[in-house]
Amino acid sequence: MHIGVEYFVSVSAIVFGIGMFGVFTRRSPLILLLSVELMLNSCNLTLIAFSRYWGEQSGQVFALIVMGIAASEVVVGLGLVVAVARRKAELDVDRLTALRH
Amino acid sequence: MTYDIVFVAASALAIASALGVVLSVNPFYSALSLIMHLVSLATMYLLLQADFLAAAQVIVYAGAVMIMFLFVIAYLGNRADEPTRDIPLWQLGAAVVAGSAVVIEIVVAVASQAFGPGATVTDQFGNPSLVANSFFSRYLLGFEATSILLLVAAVGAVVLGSKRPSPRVDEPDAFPAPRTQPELELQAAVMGAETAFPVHHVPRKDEDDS
Amino acid sequence: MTVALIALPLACAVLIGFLPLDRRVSAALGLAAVLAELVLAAVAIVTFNVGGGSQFVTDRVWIPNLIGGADVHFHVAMDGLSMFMVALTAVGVASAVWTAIRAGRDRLGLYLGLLLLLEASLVTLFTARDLVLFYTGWEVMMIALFVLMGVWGGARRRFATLQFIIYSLAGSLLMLVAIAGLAVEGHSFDLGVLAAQGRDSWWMFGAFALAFCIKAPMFPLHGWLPDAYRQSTPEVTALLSGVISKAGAYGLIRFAVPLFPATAYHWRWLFLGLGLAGLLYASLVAFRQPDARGVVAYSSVGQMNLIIIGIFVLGPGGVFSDNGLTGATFQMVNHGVVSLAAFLLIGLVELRTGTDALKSLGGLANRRPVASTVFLLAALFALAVPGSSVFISELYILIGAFGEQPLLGAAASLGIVLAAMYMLRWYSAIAHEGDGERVDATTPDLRLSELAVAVPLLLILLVLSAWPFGVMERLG
Amino acid sequence: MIALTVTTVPVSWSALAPEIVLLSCACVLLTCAIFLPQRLAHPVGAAVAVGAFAGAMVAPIAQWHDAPRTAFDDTLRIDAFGNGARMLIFAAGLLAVIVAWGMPHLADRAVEYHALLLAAAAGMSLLAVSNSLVIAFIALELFSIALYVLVAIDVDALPGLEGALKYLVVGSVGAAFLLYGSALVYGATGQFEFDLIAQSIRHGDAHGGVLLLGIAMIIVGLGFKANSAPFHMWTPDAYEGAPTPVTAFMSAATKTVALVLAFRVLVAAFGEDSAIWQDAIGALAVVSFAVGNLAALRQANVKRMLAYSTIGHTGFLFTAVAVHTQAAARAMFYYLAIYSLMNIGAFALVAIRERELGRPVVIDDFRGYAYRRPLLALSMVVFMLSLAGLPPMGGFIAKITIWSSAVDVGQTYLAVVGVAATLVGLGYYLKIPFALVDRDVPIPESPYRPAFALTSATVLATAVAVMVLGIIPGPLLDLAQTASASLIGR
Amino acid sequence: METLSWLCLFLPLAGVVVLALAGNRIGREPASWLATAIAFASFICAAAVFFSILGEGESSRSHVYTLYTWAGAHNVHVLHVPLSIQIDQLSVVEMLIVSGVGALIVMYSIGYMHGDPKQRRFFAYMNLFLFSMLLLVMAGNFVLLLAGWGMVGLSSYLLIGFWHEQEAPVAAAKKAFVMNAIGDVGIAIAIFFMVRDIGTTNYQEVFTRAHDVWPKGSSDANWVALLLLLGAVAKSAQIPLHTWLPDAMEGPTPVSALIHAATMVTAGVYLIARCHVLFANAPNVRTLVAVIGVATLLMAGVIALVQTDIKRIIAYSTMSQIGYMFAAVGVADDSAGMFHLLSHAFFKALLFLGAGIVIHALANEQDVRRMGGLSKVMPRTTALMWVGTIALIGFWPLSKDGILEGALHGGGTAGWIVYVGGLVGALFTGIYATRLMRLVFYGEMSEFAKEHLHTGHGEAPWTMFLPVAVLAAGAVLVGFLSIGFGTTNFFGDFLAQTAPTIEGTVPQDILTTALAWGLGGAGALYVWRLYDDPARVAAVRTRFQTMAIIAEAKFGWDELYYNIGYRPAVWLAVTFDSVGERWIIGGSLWLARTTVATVARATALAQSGIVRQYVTVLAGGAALVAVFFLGKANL
Repeated sequence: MHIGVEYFVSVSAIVFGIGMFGVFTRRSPLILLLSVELMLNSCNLTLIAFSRYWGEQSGQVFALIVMGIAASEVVVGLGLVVAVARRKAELDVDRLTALRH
Repeated sequence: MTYDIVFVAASALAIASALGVVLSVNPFYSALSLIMHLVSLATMYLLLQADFLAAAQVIVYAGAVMIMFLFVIAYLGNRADEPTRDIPLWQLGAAVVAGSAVVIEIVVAVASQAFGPGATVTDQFGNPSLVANSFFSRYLLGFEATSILLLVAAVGAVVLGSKRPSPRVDEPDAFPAPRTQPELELQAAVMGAETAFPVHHVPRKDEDDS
Repeated sequence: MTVALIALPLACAVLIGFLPLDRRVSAALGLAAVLAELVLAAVAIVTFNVGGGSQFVTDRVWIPNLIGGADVHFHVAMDGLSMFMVALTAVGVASAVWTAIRAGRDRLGLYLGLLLLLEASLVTLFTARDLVLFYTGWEVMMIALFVLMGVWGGARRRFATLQFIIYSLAGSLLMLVAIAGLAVEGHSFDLGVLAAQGRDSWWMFGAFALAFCIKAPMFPLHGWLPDAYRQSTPEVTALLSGVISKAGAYGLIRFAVPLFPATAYHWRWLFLGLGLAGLLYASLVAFRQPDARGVVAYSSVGQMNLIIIGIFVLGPGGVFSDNGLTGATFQMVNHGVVSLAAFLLIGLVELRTGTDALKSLGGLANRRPVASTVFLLAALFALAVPGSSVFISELYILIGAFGEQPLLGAAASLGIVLAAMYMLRWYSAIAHEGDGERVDATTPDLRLSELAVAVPLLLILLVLSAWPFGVMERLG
Repeated sequence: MIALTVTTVPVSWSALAPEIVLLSCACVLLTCAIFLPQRLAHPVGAAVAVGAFAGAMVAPIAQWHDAPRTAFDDTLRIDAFGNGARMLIFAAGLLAVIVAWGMPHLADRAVEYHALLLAAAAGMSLLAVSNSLVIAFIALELFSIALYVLVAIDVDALPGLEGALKYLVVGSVGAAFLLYGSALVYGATGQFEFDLIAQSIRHGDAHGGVLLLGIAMIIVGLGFKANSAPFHMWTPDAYEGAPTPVTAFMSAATKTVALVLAFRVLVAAFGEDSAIWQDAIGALAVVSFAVGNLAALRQANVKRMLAYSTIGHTGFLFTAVAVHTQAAARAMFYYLAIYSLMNIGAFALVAIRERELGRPVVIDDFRGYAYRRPLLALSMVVFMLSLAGLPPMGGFIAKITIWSSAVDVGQTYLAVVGVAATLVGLGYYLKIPFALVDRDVPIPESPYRPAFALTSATVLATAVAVMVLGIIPGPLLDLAQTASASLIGR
Repeated sequence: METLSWLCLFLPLAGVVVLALAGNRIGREPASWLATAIAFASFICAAAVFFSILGEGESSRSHVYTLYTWAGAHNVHVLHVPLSIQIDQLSVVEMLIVSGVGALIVMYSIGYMHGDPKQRRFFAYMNLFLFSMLLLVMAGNFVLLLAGWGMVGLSSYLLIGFWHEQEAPVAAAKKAFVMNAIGDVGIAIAIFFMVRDIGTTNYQEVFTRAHDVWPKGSSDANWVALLLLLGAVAKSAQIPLHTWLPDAMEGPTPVSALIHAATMVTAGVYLIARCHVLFANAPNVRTLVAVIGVATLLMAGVIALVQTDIKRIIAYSTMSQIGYMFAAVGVADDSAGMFHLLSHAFFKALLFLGAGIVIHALANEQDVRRMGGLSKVMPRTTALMWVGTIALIGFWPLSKDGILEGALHGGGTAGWIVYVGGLVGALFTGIYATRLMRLVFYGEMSEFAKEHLHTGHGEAPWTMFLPVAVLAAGAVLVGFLSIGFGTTNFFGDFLAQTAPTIEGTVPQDILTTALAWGLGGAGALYVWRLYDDPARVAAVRTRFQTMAIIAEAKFGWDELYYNIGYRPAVWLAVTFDSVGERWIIGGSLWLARTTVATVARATALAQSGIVRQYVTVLAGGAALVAVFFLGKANL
C-alpha cells in the first residue's frame, strides 16, 4: 500500500480529537494546556503533510512559526496558572466560576 | 515497506502517547507522554522529508518548552494534579460526541478528496537552507512578527509572575448610591413574575485563601 | 414657516431641559414657547391658501446617498391635514404644559423640555415628506414619551412604559425595514417620488400598516393602551390619546395607503372588519370600566377604529372615498380636542379627589356649577351629540362606510348609541347623585386657572360645531 | 552541499509604518521601565502611548486614497479597507489610554499596560491588512496573547485571572480550529495568500470537501474572535473580569479587526463559495442575536450586560458579512465606527462609576445618577439609545444601512430577526436610563462635583460624536464608501 | 321675513349663551324674566312670519333661506350641508306652537321654579330646548333636522335629570336619551340612503327625486320610510320605543308640559307629515304607522285607567293622543294629524300646568289618591282643568273626530282599523280623564291634602295662572280653525300643500261626532258615578282583574327591554372586558413576556462559568458548521 497524505491527515485529525477530548474532560489547567499543545501539534502535522504533498516549503515554514506561537501560548498560560495557583487553594478550572450566568 | 512500518509504528505511538497525555492522572506523566508524542511526531516529519522541522521539534519543543512545563509542575508540586476526575455524564457524552464529530468530519473530508501521490520532490526538500529560503523571502514578515510575539509573551510572563510593587489604593466612594433594589421591581416589570437574578460578582471570601 | 414650527420648540426644549434654570424661569419660558407655537400655527392656518395643495415647503438634501443612491432630504411641507395636525399638536402641548405647571410637577424644567421635544417631534412627523425624516420624528417622539411616562408616571410606570415602547417599536422597526426596502427598490426616500411609483408589496404595506395600527391603536393591537393611559400623568395621557394616536391614523392616510394603493385596496376588508369589531368591542368594554380614565381610554380606541373605517373605505386603485376621508380627517381633529379635554378634566378630578375610580366619585355637579357645565360639555362632545362637530365627522365617516357596504355603515352607527351609553355613565358617575366617598362639600369648584386648560378646548369644539366647513374645506 | 543564496523580499516600510511606530514605542517603554521612577510610570507611559497611536494614525491617513497594493510578496494588502480598520483600532487604543488614566490598579502597571496595549494594537493593525493565512494567524495570536495578559494585568484581582485563563483556554482552542482550517485550505489549494487561494479555487474544485471543511473551521476561529454565538461563551467572563479600559478596547478593537478579517478572507479568498458560507454566517448571526440579547436581559452587572449586548451586535455585523455586497461592507464599516465609539463611551462611564464606588458596577448604581452628573447621564442615555438603534443616534443609521443592504439581496429574514433582537434589546438597554432618572432618589443638595475630568471628557466627546454622526453621517459614510470600494467592486 | 325667521331661531340660543356666561352674576328672577322675554320675542317673530306667509300667494308659500355652508368640502363629491331653514305652512305652524306654548310655559316656570338653587340653569335649559325644537321644525335639510332632533333629546335629558341629586331622575334621563339615540340612528341611516342615492339631504331635492331613485314600494323606499319611522316612534313615545315617557315625568312639571306634552313628543308626527312624500312612496310602512298609532292609543289608554300618579296619567294620555295623530298621518290625513297636534298642544299643556298648580299647592304630592275635594279650595284651577278635560275627551275642539272622519272616508282597511280603534280609545279617554278630575277635585278631601294644602295668595302666583288661562282660551279658540259644518276648513286648506289632507274636503258627518261624543260622555258619566262608592270601584277592579294587572304592569315593556336589550348588552360588555381584555389581549402579552423571560433565563444559566463546557459548546458549534459545509460539498 502507499501511505498518501490522507493517512497523515487522518492521524492528525485523531490527535486533534484526542486533544479536544482532553480539554473537555480534564479539570487541571495544566493538562488543559497540554491538550491544547496536542491540538496545535496535530495542526502542524497536517501542515507538513500538505507541504510535502504540494512539494513546497511554506507549509513547513508555517509549522515552524506555529511552534513558536505554541511556545508563547504555553508561556502565558503557565504564567496565568501560576498566578492563579498563588491565590487559590487547588487548581481546578471547575472551581473557577466566580464569573458566570 | 519500511516506510509503511515506520509510519504505522510512529502514528500508533503518537496516538497512544496522546491518549496518555489526556488520560493519565498525574500531570507529570501527561507531560512526559506529550514529549513522547512530540518525538513520534518528529518521526513522522522525517517521513515527510521535513528534516529541519523534525530537528526543531525535538530540540526546541520537546527540549525547551516541555522542560518549562515540568518546572511548573514541579513548582506547584502536588497541587498540580487535579483533585478529582469526576465529570457529569452528559458532559462526557457531549465531549465524546463533539470530539468524534470533528474527527469524523475531517477524516470523511480528506478521504473524499482524491489526493494523488503528491508532488515529486528532490531530497533537498525540507533541508534547512530551503526552509530558510522561503522563510526569509515570502515569510520574512511572519518571522519578524513571531519574534515580537515571543517578546510579548515574555513580557506577559513577567507581568503575570511578578508580585505587585505597591499595594492598591482605591478612591473612596464619591457618593454611595442607594442600595435599595427597585432593580428587582424593574426586573419583575420586564420579566413578569419571577425576579431572582444574580447580583454582581465580587470574589467570595471562601474563594481566596491568600 | 414649517421649519420655524419645528425649530422653535426644539430650541426651547434644549434650553429648558438641559440648563439648570429656576422653576419659575423654566415655567415661564415653556409657556412662552408653546404660546408662540400656537401663534405660529394660527398664522399658518390663516395664511393657508385653500385648495393650494402642499405649502410652506422646505426641501434640502440632508444625508446624501444614505443607501444605494437614495438621498435623505429634509423635506417638510404642510397641506390641510398636516396643518391641522400641527395645530392640534400645538393646542395639546400648550394645554399639557399649562397643566403641568399648575400641577407643579417635580423636575419641572426637564418635564417641560421633554414636552417641547415631543411637540417638535410631532410637528416633524406631521409635516415630513421624507420617509427617514418621518421615521426620525416618530422615534424621537417615542423617546420623549419613554422618559415622560417612565419617570413621572404612576406606580407601575416602568412596566407600562416598557410594554408601550416595545409594543410600538415592534411595529415601527418593521416599518424601518420596509422603508429600507422601499428605498432600495425606488432609489429615493421622498414620499412624492415613491408614491408616484405606486408599489404593490404585501409585506412592506403590512409593516407600515402594523406600525400605524399599533399606534392608533386598531383592534386588537391595543394591548399596550390601558396600562399606558392609566400610568401616565394626565397631560401625557391626554397627549397620547389626543395627538399621538392621531399620528397613527395620519401615517395610514399619508404613507401606508398612498405608497401601496393596490395592496391597501386588496386588504381593505381586513381593516374595515377589524375597525368595526374594534368600534363595537371597545365601546362595550368602555361601558364596564371601573375608572374614569378607562372609560375615555376605551372610548378613544373605539373612535380611532371608526377613523380607520373611514380611511379604509377605498375605491379601486386605493382611492379614498370622499365622504369617508373627509369625515376621518375631521374626526381626527375633533376627537383630538375632545380627548385632550376629557383627560385633562379627569386630571383635575384626580387633583381634587386623588382617584379616578368611578365608585368613589360622584356629586361633582352639586354646588359646583362651573365644573358640572364643563364636564357636561366635554361628555356631550365625546358622545357626539347631534349638531356637534364630532357628530358631523362621524356622520361623514358613516356615510362613506355606508356607500362601501350598507351593513357596515348601519352596524357602525350602533357606535353612536353605545357612545351615549358609556359617556352618560361616565358623566353621571362623576357629576350626579350624592357626593362620592372621596368628594365632599369642601371639594372646590374649578378655578379660573384651571378653566384656562379646559375652556379653550371646549371653545374650539363649539366653534368647530358652528362652522365645520371652515376646517373641512382646508382639510380636503 | 550546494550553497543557496537567500533572496529576501523588498521591505515596504510604508506598509508597516503603523506597526513599526507602535512596536518601537512599546520597546522604548519597556526599556524605560527599568529606570523609570514609579510615580512617573503612568504619565510617561500614557504620553508615549498617545504619541504612538497618534503617530500610527499618520500612515493610514496618508495612504487613504492610494490604490490598493500588496506588499511583502503578496502577504499584505494595503487598501482603504484595512487602513480604515487600522484607524478605528488606533482610535480605540487612544481612548483606552485616556480611560485608563488615573486608574489606581493600573497605575503601578502603567508601563506594561501601555506596552502591551501598543503591541496588541500593532497585532490588530497587522491583521487588518494581512493577505495571508500565515500572517493573519500570527497577527491574531500576537494581539490575543497581549490581550490575555492585559485581561489579567491586575494580578491581584481574581476575576481578572479567571477571565484571562478562560479567555486563553477557549482562545487557544479557537486558534487551533483556525489553524487547522488554514491547514486544510492549504491542503486543498496549496496556497496561503487570499488572492492565490481564490485563483486556485477558481481553477480547481470549489466544492472539495477539504476546502469547505477548511472554510468552516476558519469561520469557527473568526466567529470566536468576533464573539459570535455559539463561540461566544468566553466573552462575558473575560469582559467582566478584565479591567474596564481593557474591556473597552477589546470590545471595540477586537470586534473591528475580527469582522474586517472575516469579511476580507471570505470575500477575497473564498468568494467562489459565497453561496455556501453566506447561509452559515446568516445562521450564526441569528444565533448571536438570540443568545446575546436574551442573556443580557438577566444581567445586573453593567459590564456583563454590555458584554452580552456585544454578542447581540455581532448578529448585525454578521448580517453585513452574510450580505457581502459593497453596500454591506460600507454599512459594516459605519457600524463598526459607531459601535466602537458608543461602546468605549459606555465602558468609560462604567469606569468612572467603578472608581466612585470602588467595586463592580451594577445597574442600580446608576439610580438617580442624572441628578448628580447630568451630562454624563445624558451621554449614557445617548449611548443606550444608540445601541438600541433609535434615531437620531448613530446606531440608527447603522441599522438602516445594514438592513437595506440585506433587503437588497433578498436576505430580508436577517433584517426581521434583527428587529426581534432589537425589541428584546430594549428590555435591557432601557433599564439604565430608567435607573438614571429614577425619581425615588431625592435630588442631592450638592449635585455636581466634577471629577475624573479626562475620562468624563472622553465620555462626553464620544456621546457628542455618536449623536453628530447620527445626524450628519455623510462624511463617515463617504469614508466607509471608500474603504468598501477598495475591497469589492460591486 | 328672512331676518325674522333667523331671529326666531337664534334668539333662544342667544338667551342660552347670555345666561351661561352671566352665571350667578345675574339674579334668579332677572334671569327667569330674561328667558321668558326671549321666548316671547321669538314667538312674536314666529307670528310675524306666519302673517307674512299668510299674506303670500298659495303657490309661493315655501321659502328656503341659507345662512352659510355648514359642512362639506370643495370636492363636489363630498356631501354639502348648508345651514338652511325651510319656512312654509307646516314649519310656521310648528314654530307658532313651539314658541307660543313654549313662551307661556317658560313664564309659568317663573313661579313654579321659584327659589330653586339651580333656577338660572333651568331657564337656560328651557331656552336651549326652544332653540333645538325650532331648529328641528325649521331645518331645511335632514342633517339639520337630525341635529335639532338630537338636541331636543339632549335638552330633554338635561331637564328630566334636572334634579340630579336623586337617583330616579338621572336614570330616567339616561333612559330617555339612549332610547332617543336609537331613533337618531334610524334617521341617520335614512340620511345615508339619501346621500348614497340622491347626493344631498335638502328637503326639496330629496322629495322631488325620491320617486325616481326609489320606485314606489321598492325595498329602498320602504327602508327609508321605516328608518324615519324608527326615529319618529322613539321621539314620540310610540310602541315599541315608548317606555321612556312615563319615567320622564321625574322632571319638573313645566318640562313635562312643554317637552313631553306640547312640543317634542309630537315631533314624530311632524316628521312623518314633513316626509309624507317618502311615506306615500312606501304604502306598507304608512299602514304600519297607522297600526302603531292605534295600538299605542289603545294600550296607553288602558294603562292610564289604572295610574295613580297625576302626571303619569296625563303622560299616558299624551301617549294615547299621539297615537291618534300617528293614526291620522298613517292614513295620509296629515292635516288632521297636525290639527290634533295643535289642539293637543294647548289642552295637554293646560292639563299639565293645572296639575302643576295642584302639585305645587300640595307640597309636590303627585298621588291622586291623596288629593280630592280640591274644587272648593281652588275653583279657578278646577274650571281651567275642566276646559282641558273636555278638550281631551274630544267634545271641543273636534280634532279627534276629524281624524276618525278622515280615516273612515279615505283610509281603506287601515282607515277602518283607525276608526274602530279611535272610537274605543275615545271611551277610555272619557273614563280616565274624568277619573282624574273626580279623584283630584271632588269627593272627600284626603287627610294629606288637609294638612299640606297651602294656596297662599289665591291658588297660585299670577305668573303661573296667566299662562294656564291663556292656554285654556287657546284650547277653546283653536277649535274654530277647522269646524267643517259646511264652512271651510281653514286649517286644512292652509296646510294643503305641505301636509295634504285626504283628497277632497271631508264632509263633517254628524254620525261620527255623535259616536265619539256618546262614547266619551258615556265613559265620563260611568266613572263619575262609579267613584261615588269605593266598594264598586273595588268590585270593578276585581271584575277586570287580569286586565288591571296587565295595565298596572304597563304591559311589561320595561321588563322585556331589560331582558332582551340591557342585560345582553351588559353581559357582552362583561364578557369582553374579562375574557377579551384580561385573557386574550392581556394573556397574549403575558405569554410573550414570560416566554422571553424563560428563554432568557435558560440562556443565562447555560453560561455555567465552567470553561470546559464553554469549549464543548464551541466544538459542538464547530461540528455543526462543519456538517453544514460538508453537506454542501460533493463528496
